[in-house]
Amino acid sequence: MDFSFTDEQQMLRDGVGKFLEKSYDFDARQKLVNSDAPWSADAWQQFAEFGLLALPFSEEQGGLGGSISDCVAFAELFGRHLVIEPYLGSVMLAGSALAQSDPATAQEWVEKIVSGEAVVAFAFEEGHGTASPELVAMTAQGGGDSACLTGEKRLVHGGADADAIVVLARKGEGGPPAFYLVEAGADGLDARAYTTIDGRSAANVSFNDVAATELEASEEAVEKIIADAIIVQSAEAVGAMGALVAMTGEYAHTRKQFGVPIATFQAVAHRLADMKIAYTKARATLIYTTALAESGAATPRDIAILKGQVGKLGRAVGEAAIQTHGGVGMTDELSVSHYHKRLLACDTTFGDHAYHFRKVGMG
Amino acid sequence: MDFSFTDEQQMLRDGVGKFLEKSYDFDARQKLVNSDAPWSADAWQQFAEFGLLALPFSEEQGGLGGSISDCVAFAELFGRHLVIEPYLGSVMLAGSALAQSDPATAQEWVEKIVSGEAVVAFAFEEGHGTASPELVAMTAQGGGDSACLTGEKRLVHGGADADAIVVLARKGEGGPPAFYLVEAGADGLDARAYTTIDGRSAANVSFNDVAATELEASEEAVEKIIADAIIVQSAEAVGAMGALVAMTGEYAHTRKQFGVPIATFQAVAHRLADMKIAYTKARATLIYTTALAESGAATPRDIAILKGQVGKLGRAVGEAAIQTHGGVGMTDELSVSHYHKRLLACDTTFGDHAYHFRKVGMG
Amino acid sequence: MKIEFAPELEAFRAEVAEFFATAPTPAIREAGRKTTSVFAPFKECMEWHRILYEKGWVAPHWPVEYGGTGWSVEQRFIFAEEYRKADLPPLLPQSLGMVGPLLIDIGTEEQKAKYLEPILKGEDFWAQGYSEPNSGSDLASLSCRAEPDGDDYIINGSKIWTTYAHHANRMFMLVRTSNEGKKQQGITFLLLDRIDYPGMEIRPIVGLDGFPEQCEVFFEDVRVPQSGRVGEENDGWSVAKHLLKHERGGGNAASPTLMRYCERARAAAEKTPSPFGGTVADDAVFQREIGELEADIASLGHFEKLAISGHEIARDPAFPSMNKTINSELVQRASVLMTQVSGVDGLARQLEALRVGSNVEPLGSEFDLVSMPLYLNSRATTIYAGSNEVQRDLIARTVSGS
Amino acid sequence: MKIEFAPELEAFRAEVAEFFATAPTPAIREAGRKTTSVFAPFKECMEWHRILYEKGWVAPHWPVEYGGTGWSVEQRFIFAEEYRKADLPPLLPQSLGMVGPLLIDIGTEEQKAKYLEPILKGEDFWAQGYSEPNSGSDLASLSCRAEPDGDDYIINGSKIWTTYAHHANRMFMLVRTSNEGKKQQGITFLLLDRIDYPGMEIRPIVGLDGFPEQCEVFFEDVRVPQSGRVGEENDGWSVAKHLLKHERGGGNAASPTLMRYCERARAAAEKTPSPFGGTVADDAVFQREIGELEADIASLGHFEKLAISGHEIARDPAFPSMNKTINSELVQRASVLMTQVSGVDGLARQLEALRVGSNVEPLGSEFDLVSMPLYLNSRATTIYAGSNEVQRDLIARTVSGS
Repeated sequence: MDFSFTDEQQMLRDGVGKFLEKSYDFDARQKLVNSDAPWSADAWQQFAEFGLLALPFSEEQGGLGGSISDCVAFAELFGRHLVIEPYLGSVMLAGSALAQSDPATAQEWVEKIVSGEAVVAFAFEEGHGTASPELVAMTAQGGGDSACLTGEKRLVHGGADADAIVVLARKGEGGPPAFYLVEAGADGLDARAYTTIDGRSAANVSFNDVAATELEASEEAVEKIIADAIIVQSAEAVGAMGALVAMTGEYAHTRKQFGVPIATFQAVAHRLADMKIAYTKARATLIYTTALAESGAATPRDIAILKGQVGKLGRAVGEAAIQTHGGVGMTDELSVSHYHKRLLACDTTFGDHAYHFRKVGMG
Repeated sequence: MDFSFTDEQQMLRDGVGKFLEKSYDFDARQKLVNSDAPWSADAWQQFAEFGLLALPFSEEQGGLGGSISDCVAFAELFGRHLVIEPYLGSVMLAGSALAQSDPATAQEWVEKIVSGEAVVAFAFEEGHGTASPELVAMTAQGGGDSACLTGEKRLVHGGADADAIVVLARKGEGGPPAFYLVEAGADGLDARAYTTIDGRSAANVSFNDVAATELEASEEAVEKIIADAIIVQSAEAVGAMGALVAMTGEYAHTRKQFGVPIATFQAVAHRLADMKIAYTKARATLIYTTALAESGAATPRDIAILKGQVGKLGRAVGEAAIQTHGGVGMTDELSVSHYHKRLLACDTTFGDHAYHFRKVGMG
Repeated sequence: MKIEFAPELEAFRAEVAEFFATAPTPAIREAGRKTTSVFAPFKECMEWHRILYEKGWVAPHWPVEYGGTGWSVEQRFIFAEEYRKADLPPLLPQSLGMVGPLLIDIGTEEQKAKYLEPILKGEDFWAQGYSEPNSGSDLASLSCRAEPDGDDYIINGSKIWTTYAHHANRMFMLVRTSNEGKKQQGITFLLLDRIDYPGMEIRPIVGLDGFPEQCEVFFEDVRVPQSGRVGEENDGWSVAKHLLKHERGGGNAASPTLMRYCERARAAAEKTPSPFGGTVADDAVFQREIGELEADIASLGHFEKLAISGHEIARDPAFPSMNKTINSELVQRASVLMTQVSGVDGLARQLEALRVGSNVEPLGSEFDLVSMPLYLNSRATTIYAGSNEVQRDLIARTVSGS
Repeated sequence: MKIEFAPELEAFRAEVAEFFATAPTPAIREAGRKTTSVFAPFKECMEWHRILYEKGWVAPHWPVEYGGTGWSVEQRFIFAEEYRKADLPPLLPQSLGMVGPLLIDIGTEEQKAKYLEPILKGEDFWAQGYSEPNSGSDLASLSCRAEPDGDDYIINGSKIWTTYAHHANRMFMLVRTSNEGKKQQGITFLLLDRIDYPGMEIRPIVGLDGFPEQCEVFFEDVRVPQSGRVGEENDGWSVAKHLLKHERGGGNAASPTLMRYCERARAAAEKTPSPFGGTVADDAVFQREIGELEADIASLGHFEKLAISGHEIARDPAFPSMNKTINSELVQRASVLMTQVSGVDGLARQLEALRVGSNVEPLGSEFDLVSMPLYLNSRATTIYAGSNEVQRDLIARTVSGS
């Protein structure tokens, strides 16, 4: 049993971390968020060079055959730096959906994703949020390479800028959830773009009789792809939590009120303690669940526990960080609230903690 | 609009308060709880002399025509002194059930209750607790003075020692809830006596074809009697909360650790603040709901809010009091834990806070 | 102990409801629905202020002789309830709720004559200059300095978290006039007739919700007349404490606003499918949670009503702090519930659609448009006006046990 | 990062389960089911201790050379899980979990030779004499005094919250041997061979649950040999801190016990009608609550497994305090849930029915018999072994941010 990152993973972390420290500090990130660009093409290129875009794909597909713990290793750093690039959507979700499908088109897209040539969005959420694949209502007509989609998907990261979109929809009325590929610019496709509270480019995408290609996928494959994405998203959230704990601790030791650092007030100290406890619990569950998934032993209950815990604890850490920072924690200028908004977004997508806890309780 | 106690009510409070200070201090109370007596006949006699046993009954019935706020006025003191006598069961519940019924037998029992000659128990709760009259399952066969009861009632305060028991049961299969009078020693009646965690004598009472007299009661009357009892029980709980806030504040200012009173530790100070907030909220809701009830305007939602708030906040105050007292708060010797156990009992009977909050939420 | 429900109250409720149904302009209504803070959009809010002034209803909590309404507790509650049901923008508290009542209590006759009427009429809007970058919870450590110079003071320093200073035309503030003795001594309370004195600079601060609600105000050799002083020089701390009583005690009850948030959440929940089947409104867990929240809001309402009626509860020295603590934490809880109902539809940043008069359609419903900004903005409620940590310190001091 | 699930683990699980199904006597089983504290009923607990000793399984967390089992992390967890599933009484921690590991770490060879085997065999039971009436959270202020006298110490003073002192035959304690310097200096750690030295008096304290679990121990000119000292004179504080690491870090994982509470609550909920229809087990609100609790217990389990596997998490200086805080608060939450399922059936005080070997039938189910005493007793978990306030102070000190 080993719960530590391997030397290779540690090297990857060091490399990605150094790049982000240098080129993706908070000011640069904010400039990017407030620019017209949906994300940084430079950063994306750099991710490609680190091999991140190839990581989860098999070597036959031009990938590196990486494991889920490889992804977790650097995703924590993505969270620490509030990275806005659509890694989860393009690589973990759309990429994995394409990679496990037979059609030649799908394989071509995988190659483009791996090389960084194309970004593919992933359309999953419907109104108010879609907690799990079994709740997807959008239904495809037809199949194979002449499928047809009608309906709306929300919160599609990169949905207005991607080169293609992989859509999760039901295979005919009452059918199982399956993946469909739609190319950008397809007739009947309409994306309303916006920026999310956590700084990502997203779109609500409406489909009006849009031509699509069905991707082969078993129900298990769909579950597995979503589960892996939840693990990687959780790693991002845990990375953001760690950053908040550190910066809040530092602030509390620097900021003086009543002539002393506020960390000397027990109410503040105990809040710091609770933040550390929350972060430690979330990280322990992230690491253990990653190891389980790596061994092929993670159950839906394990994933629900991870998603629920990270969602709840992340929110709590964010709120505590803002309260401890006081007024400056309420500003757009400081990074604190941006971390909190990222944590809120992580909690809310793929079902919030209330949903997942209840699933755990249903046994 | 007046939310203060009248001069008369204040006088009653003073009188009852002085008596309890003198004759019902914690040591005396513990001696009583640990004795074979189910309650103090002396105290009961004294309650009769104060007019408490006659208070809620009309003057035609030998009562004092008191109002619900009269009862609340002294019930807070019952809570402050952890009184174990079955006032709620015998006077507020059984007594009121008898008082609104026509049969001559019922009126005779009212007179005996008023004079202190008899104590009548009230049997309501069934397995695991019965949150409201609509959930009563026990069903009476027949009616009038030849009704017949079979089943079990739990947590009947004074159930093994009372001179009679008023039972809430359904009027035939699927019928509305109604009251039935059973005399002590009736054939088929069996009481298993015990002491509750909060020091009261109670019994689980089984009925095996027991002869009973049906008491006239509309469904509204049943609801009203339970609602009034909930208000008076809430007053007891609020009285207990007030006592805990005061004694915990005093302890925190006296007890020293690390060379200073523990009240100087912000974690302790903030807990004291939260206790006071909880107590103040509970008391505001008690007083307002009492005034509403006095005006005949209290709805089931108002009662549910009171019961839920007092239950939840009482528990929180009790737990905070124990934590602040530390080890000594865990002992049987100090009163702190006894207050907490009374608050737990108040929360648990007639539906706990979780039940009532959900009722509020159901709208 | 009794509540008298006079029959004319229902007539009063009808009168109020009728007025609220007819008097506000569409823009005022839109501003009300799009209020995601205790501070409503400025322009429409002041428009509405002036309409209420014309009606005579702008300051129910002021004494009648100064323009109050002389309503009973029930009337004030009915007014507040109907106000919230109509989703109208809450009036800004700085002038009506803070400096106005303060001047009524301890202003000079001259100050009253000069300032009260423009406040009522909505001609003036006052900013509050208290906090400084290094004096937040520890307000008494403030260092923005005023040096006497003839009949004037010369002010140097800065203020922060000055809400809507960029909209204000006047400002009340605390300045340091002496460094001797305890830090609470040596503070002076000043009224500034203008907010554009030479040497003053106002910089809005963008908040985490994307809106510039707060400001920094910088003073460089700003000359203001000493006649603007309230109370004695170096006695401003007791003036500020007096004012804080109004700020924390609240001239207006907060529970109707909170109950309205619950109503809006319930209405939205009725249109939202639950992942467990049916609508969220029918879901047992939602009912359990909103029921607990509503019960707690009801308790705040009881507390407020007792206080307004003159019950001893309002004379507890901890009353203002308890009121502030309960209220602020309930706002946060209510807004969390609202964002839960909105789900992913709350994750879009929609600054333009939120602007009053915008022709951008919201992405989800109007409810989804406001829930997240309200949640984000409400994180401030436990920080401002004396953080809840400071409030709990104050409350604890009143629990002596003997 | 990988978990190896060796096939032989299932065989190990079967072996453990088989042993637990056959080895305990009926009284031991009953004691396990009736355990409402971290401290199981003494007599049956020690009986079971001796059976486990015979099997060689009494101290899985001890080094093999001292009688440990040498199991892997997974084996230890499987052992703990099966142990709890069989509802067996937990072994008492004072000897096996505290003084034993301490002596293994820093005892003299003589002390190890003398004390370790009787602990393993269950012949000795050690009481822990730390707290004093005026030294609770502030343990270092203790004043129970030991004066050197020839080869002995003469002890005067008292100890409190000495769990099961009335069952113990030996005792380890902290005494003050000097008043010079900081209060942490001048403390000495002593082993007492007997608990019935002349001048010692033990008085049980009845707890809020009605049971005498704790004791006061009084010392009047009690003469004990200096050879019982662990470490140097006046250096007992560092010895105690070393031991606290074992107490708080926990040789044994707590999560299987907590998960078992949930299982018992679920089983009881299946038999309990909900006021909203169906059983409590099927109720959405119950599922929401137990789901959250189980998820949190799962996180504790992950934390424990990482720690046992040697992950860096266990080297965090805040680890013991975090472990204690998380564990104690989860015990309390689990017990609250249990009492909610029991409802009014938890309100009867049933001391006699709870006694092992009692022939009094419980009033409700056996679950209802234990839920309330467990809840009441668990209020102590956030107080003892360093209150959670003290733990949070310690944790906060490790959050420096840089």
